[in-house]
Amino acid sequence: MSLFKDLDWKPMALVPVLALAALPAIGSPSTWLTLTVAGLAMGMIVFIIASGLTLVFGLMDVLNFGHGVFIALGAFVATTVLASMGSYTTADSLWLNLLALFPAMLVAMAVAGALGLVFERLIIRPVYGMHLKQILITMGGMIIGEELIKVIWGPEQIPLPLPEALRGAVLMGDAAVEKYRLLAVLVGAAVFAAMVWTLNRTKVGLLIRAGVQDREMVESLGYRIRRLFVGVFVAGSALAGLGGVMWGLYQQSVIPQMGAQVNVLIFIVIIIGGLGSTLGALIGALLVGLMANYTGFLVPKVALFSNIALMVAILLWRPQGVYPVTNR
Amino acid sequence: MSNLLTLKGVHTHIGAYHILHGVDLDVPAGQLTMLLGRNGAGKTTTLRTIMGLWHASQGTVVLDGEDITQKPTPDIAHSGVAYVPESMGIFSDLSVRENMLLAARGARTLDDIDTTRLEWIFGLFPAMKKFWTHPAGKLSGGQKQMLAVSRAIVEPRKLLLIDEPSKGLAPAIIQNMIEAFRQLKAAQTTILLVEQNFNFARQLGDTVAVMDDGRVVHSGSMAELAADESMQSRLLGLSLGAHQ
Amino acid sequence: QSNKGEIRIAHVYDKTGPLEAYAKQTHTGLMMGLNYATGGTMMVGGKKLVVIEKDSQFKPDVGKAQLAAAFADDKADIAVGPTGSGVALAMLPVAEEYKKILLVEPAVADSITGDKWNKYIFRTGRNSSQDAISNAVALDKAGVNIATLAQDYAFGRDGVKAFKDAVKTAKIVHEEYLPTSTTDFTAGAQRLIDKLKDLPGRKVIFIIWAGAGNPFKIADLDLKRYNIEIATGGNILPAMANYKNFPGMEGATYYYFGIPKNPVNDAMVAQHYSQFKSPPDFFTAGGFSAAMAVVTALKKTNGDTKTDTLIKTMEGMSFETPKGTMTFRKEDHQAMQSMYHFKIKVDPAFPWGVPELVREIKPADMNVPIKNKR
Amino acid sequence: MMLHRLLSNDLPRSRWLAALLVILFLGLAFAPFLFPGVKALNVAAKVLVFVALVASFDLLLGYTGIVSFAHTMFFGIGAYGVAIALSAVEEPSWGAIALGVLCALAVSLVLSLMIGLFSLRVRAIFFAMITLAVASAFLTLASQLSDFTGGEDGLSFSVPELLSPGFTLTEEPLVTPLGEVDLNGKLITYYLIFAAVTAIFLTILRIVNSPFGRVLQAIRENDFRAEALGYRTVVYRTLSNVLSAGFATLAGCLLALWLRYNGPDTSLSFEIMLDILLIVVIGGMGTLYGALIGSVLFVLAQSYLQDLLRMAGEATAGIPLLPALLTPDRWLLWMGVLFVLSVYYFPTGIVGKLRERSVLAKLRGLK
Amino acid sequence: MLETRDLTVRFGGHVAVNAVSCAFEPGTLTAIVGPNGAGKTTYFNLISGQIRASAGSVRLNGVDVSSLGAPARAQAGLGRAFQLTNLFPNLTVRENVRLAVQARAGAGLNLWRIWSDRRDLVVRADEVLEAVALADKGDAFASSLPHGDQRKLEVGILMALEPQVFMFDEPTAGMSVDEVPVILNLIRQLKADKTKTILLVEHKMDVVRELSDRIIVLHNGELVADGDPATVIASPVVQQAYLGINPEEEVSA
Ligand SMILES: Nc1ncnc2c1ncn2[C@@H]1O[C@H](COP(=O)(O)OP(=O)(O)OP(=O)(O)O)[C@@H](O)[C@H]1O
Ligand SMILES: Nc1ncnc2c1ncn2[C@@H]1O[C@H](COP(=O)(O)OP(=O)(O)OP(=O)(O)O)[C@@H](O)[C@H]1O
Ligand SMILES: [Mg+2]
Ligand SMILES: [Mg+2]
Repeated sequence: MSLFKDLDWKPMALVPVLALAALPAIGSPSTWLTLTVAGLAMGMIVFIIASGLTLVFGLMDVLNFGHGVFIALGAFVATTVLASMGSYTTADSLWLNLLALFPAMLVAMAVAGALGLVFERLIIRPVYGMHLKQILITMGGMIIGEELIKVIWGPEQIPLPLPEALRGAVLMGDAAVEKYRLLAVLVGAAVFAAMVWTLNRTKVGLLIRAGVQDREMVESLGYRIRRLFVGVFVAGSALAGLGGVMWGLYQQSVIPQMGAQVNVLIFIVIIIGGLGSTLGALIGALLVGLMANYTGFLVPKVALFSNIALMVAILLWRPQGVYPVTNR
Repeated sequence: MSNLLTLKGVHTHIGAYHILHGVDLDVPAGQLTMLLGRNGAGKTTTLRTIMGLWHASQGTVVLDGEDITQKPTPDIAHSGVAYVPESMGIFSDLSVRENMLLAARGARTLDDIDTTRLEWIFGLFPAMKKFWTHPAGKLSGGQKQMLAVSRAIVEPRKLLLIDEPSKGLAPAIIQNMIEAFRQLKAAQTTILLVEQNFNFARQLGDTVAVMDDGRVVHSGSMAELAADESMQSRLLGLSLGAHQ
Repeated sequence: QSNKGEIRIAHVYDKTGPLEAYAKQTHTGLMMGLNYATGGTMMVGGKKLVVIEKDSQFKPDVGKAQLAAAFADDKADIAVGPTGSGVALAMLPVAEEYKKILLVEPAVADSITGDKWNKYIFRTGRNSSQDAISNAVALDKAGVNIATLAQDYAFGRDGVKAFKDAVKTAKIVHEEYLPTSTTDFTAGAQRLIDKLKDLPGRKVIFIIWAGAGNPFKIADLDLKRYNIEIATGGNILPAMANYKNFPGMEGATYYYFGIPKNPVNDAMVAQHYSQFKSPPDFFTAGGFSAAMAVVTALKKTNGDTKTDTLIKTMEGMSFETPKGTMTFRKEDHQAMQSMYHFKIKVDPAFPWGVPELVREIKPADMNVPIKNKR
Repeated sequence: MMLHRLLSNDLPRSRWLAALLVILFLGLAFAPFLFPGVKALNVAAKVLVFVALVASFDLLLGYTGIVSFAHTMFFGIGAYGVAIALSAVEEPSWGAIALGVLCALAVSLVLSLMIGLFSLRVRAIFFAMITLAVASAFLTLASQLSDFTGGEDGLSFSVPELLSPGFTLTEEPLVTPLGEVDLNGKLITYYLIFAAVTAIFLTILRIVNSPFGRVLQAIRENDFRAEALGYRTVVYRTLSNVLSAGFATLAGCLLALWLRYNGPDTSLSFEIMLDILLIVVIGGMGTLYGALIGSVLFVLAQSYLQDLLRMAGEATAGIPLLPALLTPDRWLLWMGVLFVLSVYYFPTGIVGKLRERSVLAKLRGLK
Repeated sequence: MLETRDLTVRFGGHVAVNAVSCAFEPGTLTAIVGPNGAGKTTYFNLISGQIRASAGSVRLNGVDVSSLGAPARAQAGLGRAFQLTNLFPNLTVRENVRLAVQARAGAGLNLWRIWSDRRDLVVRADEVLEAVALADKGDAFASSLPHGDQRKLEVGILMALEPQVFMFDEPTAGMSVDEVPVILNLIRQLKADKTKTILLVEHKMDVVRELSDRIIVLHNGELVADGDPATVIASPVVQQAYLGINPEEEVSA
């Protein structure tokens, strides 16, 4: 996935183009600014929850419909961790808040990753390369996971209040931007950087793609592809866990179904991105975020279909997504 | 001289089918051994069994004094074996360059690949240089074959298992490849070569083993077989003069 | 076909699926209620009360099948439930087919006691109109500009419509409908702000929202700048955690355990604490009320479960509930009941914003339209 | 021979399988009398509808190798067709039903054509995702057009006299040793559905065993090569897409007739899509008999799992954790487990398994 | 008769086939030789419509078929076997051939006839299997065949298609020496009835020498030699660029 070499700028242009196109339609610059910044930030959050799937679905070619479970799990773990840190989250000091937030994120990632390990072994391993069965078995996994969450945390919604210092908004002139979204942007950028680095500066990306095409050959070349796949899957799950925390905090409450609710959304993002391209996924996520806000402001009815319309439009333009990684 | 690789009474099953019925095979170190035989004789299966891609249900495969019968494929590769499958196993989504990079296990990035060796390969197979950044899937049949072989020799290995490298190659390239194998042999590389093209085989082989119906039915020196027309026709059905 | 010595009550409710949490409360309430109403004997007129649980899984077709099975196979005499309005609406015709009473609790859609109603349908739960009207009463003051924010489907639109019909003096300046799946409320919020910010006087955004998504996020856009307030009805306790951020927020609720002062409620709260170490919630009260209705009726008929007799008895019947006295209105069998105008107070003792009673809105104070034709 | 023709020479090819099929067929044919009771009849009817639905999907998935998530959409169109038609008219009439069915078929035809043409442009996996998107869009649409479709709440409606529960052939229910069966409209509806499903099933069976069916398989295996042989894969793919959509629509109509209700998640939900997929896998892909067996197993499991769990729960009461998992409330958990296990243990589906056994038996026989 | 006029295709900057004009008479077998990557397979792809030409045209019996897609051209009588074996892996060997027979019979769009009623197709399929010496393997899955047999099946499918123009792309590659004659005999028979146009890509010079009535040489996508076997093989371009008296030649391109 040559990102910076033979750089293909068109898709990247999409985001600013969309934003600028919306400006005249919306009129008031301050409103436009609010919507745009919020949309981009939302895009970043979406990117975080989708990032895990770019690895698992995009590169490993595993149609993991169970991805949502790791998101939900992450969020629920966060509720428990943050609850145990009471004072830190309620204190009105950004540092204390973050001090509570980071452990929560780490634990969530760890737990989700651990579950990923089990999931890969029990659910995924028998069905590598078999899309249909992947859909079914991962859906099965999804249901099981969701139900187990109900067994552990109960079926009802659990509040996940934002730490004090992250509530409310900062004003840019007449435009308001939620503080939390700014944090989301930072986290998202970090995730993006980390992924781009590992996939382009190491052989990992290549190996996964090769392994998907011809596992036997990769092993014959002397790589323990199985181990690699496990590793990547765990990483993907951990990222989903992180995404869950971000999402839960954004919603300020978590329910067992939250994973299932975002599933379709993130699949759309990955498809737009071109199955496995990190940059593609980012662009997809940002577009989704912006579209939702613009249509939501201009013609709320259409907002319902904005994502799907977006995906279809993109696929008509580039039938394999904006940055096709493989010609799968 | 000692044998680098030894198969003793190897039986292999594929699903319900019993394919190899006790293969005994010696591959002398530093030599080039030809594995000949009709279609369906079991040559490919033998190579796959050595590589650990099928596991022998009986018998032993010993590499350099170490029993590798039940070892997983990557470990076998790590103990210095390179494999060129019959179907070439090209990663068609990846560029030629990326294919080579993966084959060069030691290299983290292209810069780590021994350039002189790379130049040597380019000398043998100019097309590799020409299409260095192309998607490997787009290569021509012969070029794919070249890439498959190039991958196996991009780094020095103890043992090369090569399944029908000459198929689809133009005579000129076949000559280069023969030359290449000679040089590798000179560098103490042991080679086990499956081949249908007898002319090719004749020029290269030191020792030869002929398979039929999942067994090795003859093994000896190439010279001997090359000399004896009747033996050829008996073992390989090499009848029509057209093919000498 | 009568089961001698037994009275079978089928509780058909969405005990699995998205509404699981609500449904569980209802069932707890129902059982407590039966227990309380029969003084722990579970006997009425010498007959034993037997409760048959059926799971409608929040699926209308399943609900239909389950209710039919309950009546035909399990020979239930009367049915209670379900949780979701869609399910309830699908179940109504079944009651008619089998000529048995379905006591709807807590499904809220107006049409249940409206145009989809048939004479076998009663409802102890409040309907959308009651919700909306009570909220209207709570907010309806001169010089107030109200914008509504609701989900873009039947439930939301019904609610807003009822609300509008009930508002007399205040001005409804804008109705905002967002997809049920909305996660990012920025766009909606902007539209609301643009509509409200330049208006004079008090500005309120009235939220009618059920299920996923957190509409209160609009407050994160710092509405105070334009001194815009937020108002909404009551909800289950976990959902009211959000209310903590809105001290002083006003609205009307169906039930909060701290509000009604009557022996039945005291009994329920005490019982619930001793059983679950937690206060009863929204739907617990509902289930309890349903139980009270059933038992009161059966006592009157003294155990006779003939449907016609029951209908005759229940029409116009009054019965005690945790929310005080309810009365099944003759015309549409909707239970008339009190609602509570509240104001949110933050109390560190509770993880949720505590609704303090401003005033009890008596049935008399609300004229709830009759929407069925009989 | 007659039978051979009916089954288009596509015989079970396994004694066990044959026996099983006969049992199931007879079981369904006499369900109302073998298993009296409303619930049982509902289950049986649901099985029938699913047989038709799954068979139609297998034509697409198992034989053509197209993964589409839009199948429930056509199922829903059928159901809504009948539902809307019947709730529009004052007096439910057969004419209304016919009209509903025809309109539904027309809509499905157009949509499936359009979707079919998509399969030219994008790769399999993208096609799957697009259909997923389209389906969910359609779902939203259905719940948005509430004054037309009844929105989330759906439509309850009544059916022609002959089919309605009110209509009874005899005053007294027929008393059989197994229990009472009332001979009413429900029963008639059941047999109507039974007949329709049988017809649909045999038709599809014939199609997959026609030369056309063979080409579909070829395309599934290697479309590039099929093209090189002179088969226009586009035409075949689209046609198979349209056909399966059509049959799904019919199945939908039957569902609506039976339930006398239809709503978004009754006929359109993604859940049903998954059920279909699972049934295909349990039964065995590319074998229509799998549709029959799978449907029976799955629908039974789905309908009686909770009762089973209730018993299990009571049995294991006392043991720590178990009751928490074995309550009827957690039945979905066990559905999930069923998903996983069936993929584990039926890689080739039940039909595949049974056929393997008989093949191996033959091999042994040869030795 | 088959004819290509200025047939050209570019992939990005790279011209794989460059303005090749050539006519092929029925009853003759033309061998196409050239270094790896010369454009032989691509030339076939262009004729049989697997890829569209950037310029130039393909004419069959005077009719321009350039606008047609692969299926139409196959129906028009342009048949080809593939260099890299390309079968229906999970169907039996017999099924593989039967599909070709059926395509020939044009029965594909029949939805109602029971497949197995078409005895004629079955019989024909078995004849073909007989011809390519796979009769005993009819019920094996194509994927389970050893490489050589897969090559035979590849040829068999083409035979079953009975096209007017046969394009063989290295039919004997990887086929064991004693099997080769089977295929060669098949091709000889095709030559024998004088109506078929046969194109053969082959690297085994002995085979080429023996079978071909005419040889054309492609090099870097261009037609560089055309004539009777003896002279062409003797020509310097073949001697150098192809037989590799001096391999460096290829790099210069
Ligand atoms: N996946 C498989 N399933 C069943 N049988 C197989 C499979 N692979 C190979 N065989 C059988 O094993 C036998 C040996 O096959 P193998 O490929 O080793 O022969 P080979 O000597 O390599 O032939 P060739 O020279 O044509 O490559 C053949 O009879 C073949 O049918
Ligand atoms: N789809 C494609 N995209 C890009 N380049 C291609 C494509 N197909 C072929 N090529 C290039 O065109 C050239 C000709 O390929 P072709 O397969 O025709 O060679 P060939 O003569 O068949 O060689 P061989 O004897 O090895 O089969 C090769 O260099 C190949 O890399
Ligand atoms: Mg082989
Ligand atoms: Mg070629």
